[in-house]
Amino acid sequence: MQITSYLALAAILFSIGLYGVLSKRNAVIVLFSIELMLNAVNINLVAFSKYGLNPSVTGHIFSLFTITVAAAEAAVGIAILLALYRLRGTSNVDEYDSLKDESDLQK
Amino acid sequence: MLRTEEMLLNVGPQHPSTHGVLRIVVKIDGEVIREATPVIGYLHRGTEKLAEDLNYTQIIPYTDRMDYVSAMSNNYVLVHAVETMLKLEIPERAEYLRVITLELNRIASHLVWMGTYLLDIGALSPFLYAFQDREKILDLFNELCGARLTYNYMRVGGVKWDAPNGWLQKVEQFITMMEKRMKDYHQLITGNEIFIQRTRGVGVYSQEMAIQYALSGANLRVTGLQRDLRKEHPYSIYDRFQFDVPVGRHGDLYDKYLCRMNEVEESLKIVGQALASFPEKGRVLGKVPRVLRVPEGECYVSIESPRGELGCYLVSKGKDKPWRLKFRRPSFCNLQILPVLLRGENMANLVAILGGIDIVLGEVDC
Amino acid sequence: MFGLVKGLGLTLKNMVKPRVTYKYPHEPLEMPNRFRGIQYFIPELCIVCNQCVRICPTDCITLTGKKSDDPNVKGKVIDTYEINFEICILCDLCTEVCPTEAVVMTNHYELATYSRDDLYKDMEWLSQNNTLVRKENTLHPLPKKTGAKKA
Amino acid sequence: MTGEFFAFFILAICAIGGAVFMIHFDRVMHMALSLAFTFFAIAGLFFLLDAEFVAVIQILIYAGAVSILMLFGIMLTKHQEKEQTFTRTKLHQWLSFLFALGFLAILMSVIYLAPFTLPAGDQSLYSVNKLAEQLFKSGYVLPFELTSLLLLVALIGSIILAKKEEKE
Amino acid sequence: MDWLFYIIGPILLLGIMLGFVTYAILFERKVIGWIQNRPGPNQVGPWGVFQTVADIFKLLTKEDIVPERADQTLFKIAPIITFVPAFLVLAVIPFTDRIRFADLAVGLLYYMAISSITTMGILVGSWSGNNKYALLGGMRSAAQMISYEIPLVMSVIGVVMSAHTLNLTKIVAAQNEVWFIFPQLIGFVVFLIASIAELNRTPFDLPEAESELVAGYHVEYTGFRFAFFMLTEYAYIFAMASLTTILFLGGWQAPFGWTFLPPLIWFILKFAVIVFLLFWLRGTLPRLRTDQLMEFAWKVLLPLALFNIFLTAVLKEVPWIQTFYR
Repeated sequence: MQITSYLALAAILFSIGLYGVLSKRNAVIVLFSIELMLNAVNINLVAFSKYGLNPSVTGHIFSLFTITVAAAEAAVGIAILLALYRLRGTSNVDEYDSLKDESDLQK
Repeated sequence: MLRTEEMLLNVGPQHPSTHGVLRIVVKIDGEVIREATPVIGYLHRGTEKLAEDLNYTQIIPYTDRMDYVSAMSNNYVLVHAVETMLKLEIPERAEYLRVITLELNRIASHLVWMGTYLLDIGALSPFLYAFQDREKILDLFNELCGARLTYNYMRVGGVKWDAPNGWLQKVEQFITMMEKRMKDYHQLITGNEIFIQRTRGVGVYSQEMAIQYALSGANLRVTGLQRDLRKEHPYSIYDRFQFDVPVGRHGDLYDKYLCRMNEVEESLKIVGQALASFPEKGRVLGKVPRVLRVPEGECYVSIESPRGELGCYLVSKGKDKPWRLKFRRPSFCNLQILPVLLRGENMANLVAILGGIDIVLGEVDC
Repeated sequence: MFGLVKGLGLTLKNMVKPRVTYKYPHEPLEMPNRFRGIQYFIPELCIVCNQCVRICPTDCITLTGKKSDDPNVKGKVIDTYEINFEICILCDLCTEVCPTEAVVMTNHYELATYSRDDLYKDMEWLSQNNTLVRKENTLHPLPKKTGAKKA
Repeated sequence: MTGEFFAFFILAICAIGGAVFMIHFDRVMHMALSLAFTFFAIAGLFFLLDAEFVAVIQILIYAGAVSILMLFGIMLTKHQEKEQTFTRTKLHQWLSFLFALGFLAILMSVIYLAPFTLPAGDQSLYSVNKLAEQLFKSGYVLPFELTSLLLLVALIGSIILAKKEEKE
Repeated sequence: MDWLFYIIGPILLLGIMLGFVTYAILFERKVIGWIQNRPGPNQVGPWGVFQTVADIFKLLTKEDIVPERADQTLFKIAPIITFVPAFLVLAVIPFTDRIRFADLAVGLLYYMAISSITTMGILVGSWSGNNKYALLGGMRSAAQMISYEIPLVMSVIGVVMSAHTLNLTKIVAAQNEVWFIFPQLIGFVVFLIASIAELNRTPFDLPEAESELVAGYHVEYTGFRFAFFMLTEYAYIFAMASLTTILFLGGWQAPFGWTFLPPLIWFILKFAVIVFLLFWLRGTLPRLRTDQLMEFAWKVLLPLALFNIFLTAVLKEVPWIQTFYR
């Protein structure tokens, strides 16, 4: 087994995530894609921890931190999404282009 | 709470907790009810209209089917109306039998309420326990009048049957047994923290509101108003018995439960007193004409049924059939407050509040 | 917490109590004497007074009479007598008004059938339904009979 | 062809398949599920890499919690629309596809050009006890505690964000 | 012969689990019947022993209905997503020191992780059926299971601290002298309550609250798909009762050195007590409300579990007492 295969897999997943972020309008799917990219990074971390220059458990620790941060990010992301959805009635990122509440603008 | 799409939910007519064929159209936002509209009429049989074509004896079996959980009170309110119009004198023994059966039926009805209510709340066993005790009452009735649910027992001028041999002793045994069973219920339910949690402070309404919505029975008394027609306008021979009218303090569902359980205890007291002073001999059916022709006129009588003020409005044109017969059904009147109570409540409280009102669909739709 | 524990104690106590279930289909239920079951009709006693038909709240009884074959007997004798148990509510009023107690209640309650036609019971069937007949009948509502109490 | 390679192959296909379907499906619910499937496959890869603890955490957090959070998010917002409404224009799609492809090409070339021929670490290196030792005894305690702070802030923040305004 | 064990073993375990589910359902109905002074099911076979078999047979022969407006694919795979984790968790449970399948170093966490997948199956199943009652039930279920997972995991941390391991076999070995139910009493209570909530059983059976939501998340399911949901529920009872036995009741270890019974029998006895407790509770208690349920998890159970962790950490340093916490 080579580290190359893991890195390649991570690269493929990362690129799929990247494509998703760039091409989708729906905020939920953008969030999905970001999670996918984070996971790809995790694969790298764990793979390096086993096949890296200094095999040690440090990579695991880093990936644990990443997972924690990603979980926090997902929670906040969904919360922001819900708040925006409530405000705008849509979950399309394209339409989140105004910094002001549109209901205020109409007044 | 998160704001979500409002959802229209049809609770019923086939739903485990609507106690029959009631349908409630609720608009819910998440689990919070925004609007609730009861839709009734799925069990409408036109009893009042049918009655216009039947003579007074024939109406009695129809009244059995209105509030089928406490058919005795329905029987009684009809014959009471006719007797009031005819100014009949009812034999002593018949009055005692009426009181005993009415009160036993009240106990049975409250037991059904208690069991099904706990089932709504989610407890399985009290239902079975309550039905075991109710079964004993039904057996007593079966022995007395030959049916367990549709008694057809009261007659204009008295009752149909005298008590069979040994029946009164059985009632006495039942009372002593029931007093013990009440302790079990208090042990199982009254102190149960989850039950208290579910019912304390839920479905509260003020006394003014209860009066505005013409609530009656335990639904009214729970707000602290001591109004019981057995005390206010004593009909039959209720003025001879000593009993209290239990009232609630908070007007919530837990008080309703306590109120009804106390009523069961008071009913047991009444039956005990009635048994103690039961006349030795006497007829059970007074002198009534062969064909009942009620004199022209109208009257309204009301009694305290287990569910509240059960009224009967009778208009006669001197024939042997009523010209117009109208029942004031407590379930129907009490149900009117439901939309107000449900607004803003949790979905789980829907069944708790609906159950607390204690409706019988046969009576709501009549 | 204590309330919950007390409740648990009660249910545990109930686990060893005797069972109350009726073994109904295996053992028939004993009904009391006054039980209002399917009617038993005695054609010999019927005087074709039509009172049961008139009192029936659901109009489920139909009867016809005919002239008696015996010329000595006055009045009619019963020809056909049918009760439709699809709509009969077993209210007991027919037996209550019958002046000769030609129709009385029995303790039979099994009315389940596979066909609605079977619920239409004719005179023959009703007159053969003669087991477990109610011993005492109701106090008669007629004023002249009210004194004769049977309880 | 060793068992390990075989397992890697299957899991990699699952992971990539899940990711591709995630992009491809036209209902958000299906997307979320296929993403959860990817997470699951990645957890399997972690097992393969002797990272038991990370794998279990991956399942617990990603497949268990984050996916369900996503499903909640989907249920609470409206998603009747299909593919047409939530992808951008054709040109935009093609451009992003080309960009992602180019990025992948660069990454791949770097990966395959790099001289990675290092031996695998010994399995005994990766026990849970070792992980805990490393985490708590060699300087990661402060970051660890800070993560809990971060989680707390995220918890409170998301509650406040998602909470309904009282005025309505 | 080792590989034979790993092939036949799981099949055997599946058989045992199915047998357990069959008779657990019968036993539950019997217990509730006894509580309610009824004999319980007694018609099919002597003492009603074939009642559940007949029920399962009925479910399997029933028409398989998929609602027309349902999301067909998800509707069909949701029972599988729900059931598979329920069986997967059994892999790490040691029934005795010899009868076990995977001796995972992170066995406890594995259980928690895998069992959280079921929530997803329930959520998907409830959503795909396109039924409002089911959706409400699914939402409740997901919210409840996620909320109660936290006190559940927190409550066992005390055990992990005492046993110094996440491996279930070693946790049992650590209870050689004293079962963890005694030093970890708070943890045990929290764990028991949270596990009942995880199992969606009375008094926490809101997701399938019959009187409110008709049947909860599986309203639309019929036939064998419905059977899968039922199977999942009881498979989790099997798993959770086993886990409780292992974590707090000393697993297969005999109390007071009463080794006259084999370890497996001791395990089954302890396990049966937990299962009976679940059924007994169901026969007695009413149901909580959603908001109370959440409040209970976050305001009562979680602080208690945290307090338990703190207490364990402190007591581990107190002389003499620390022998119980080791």
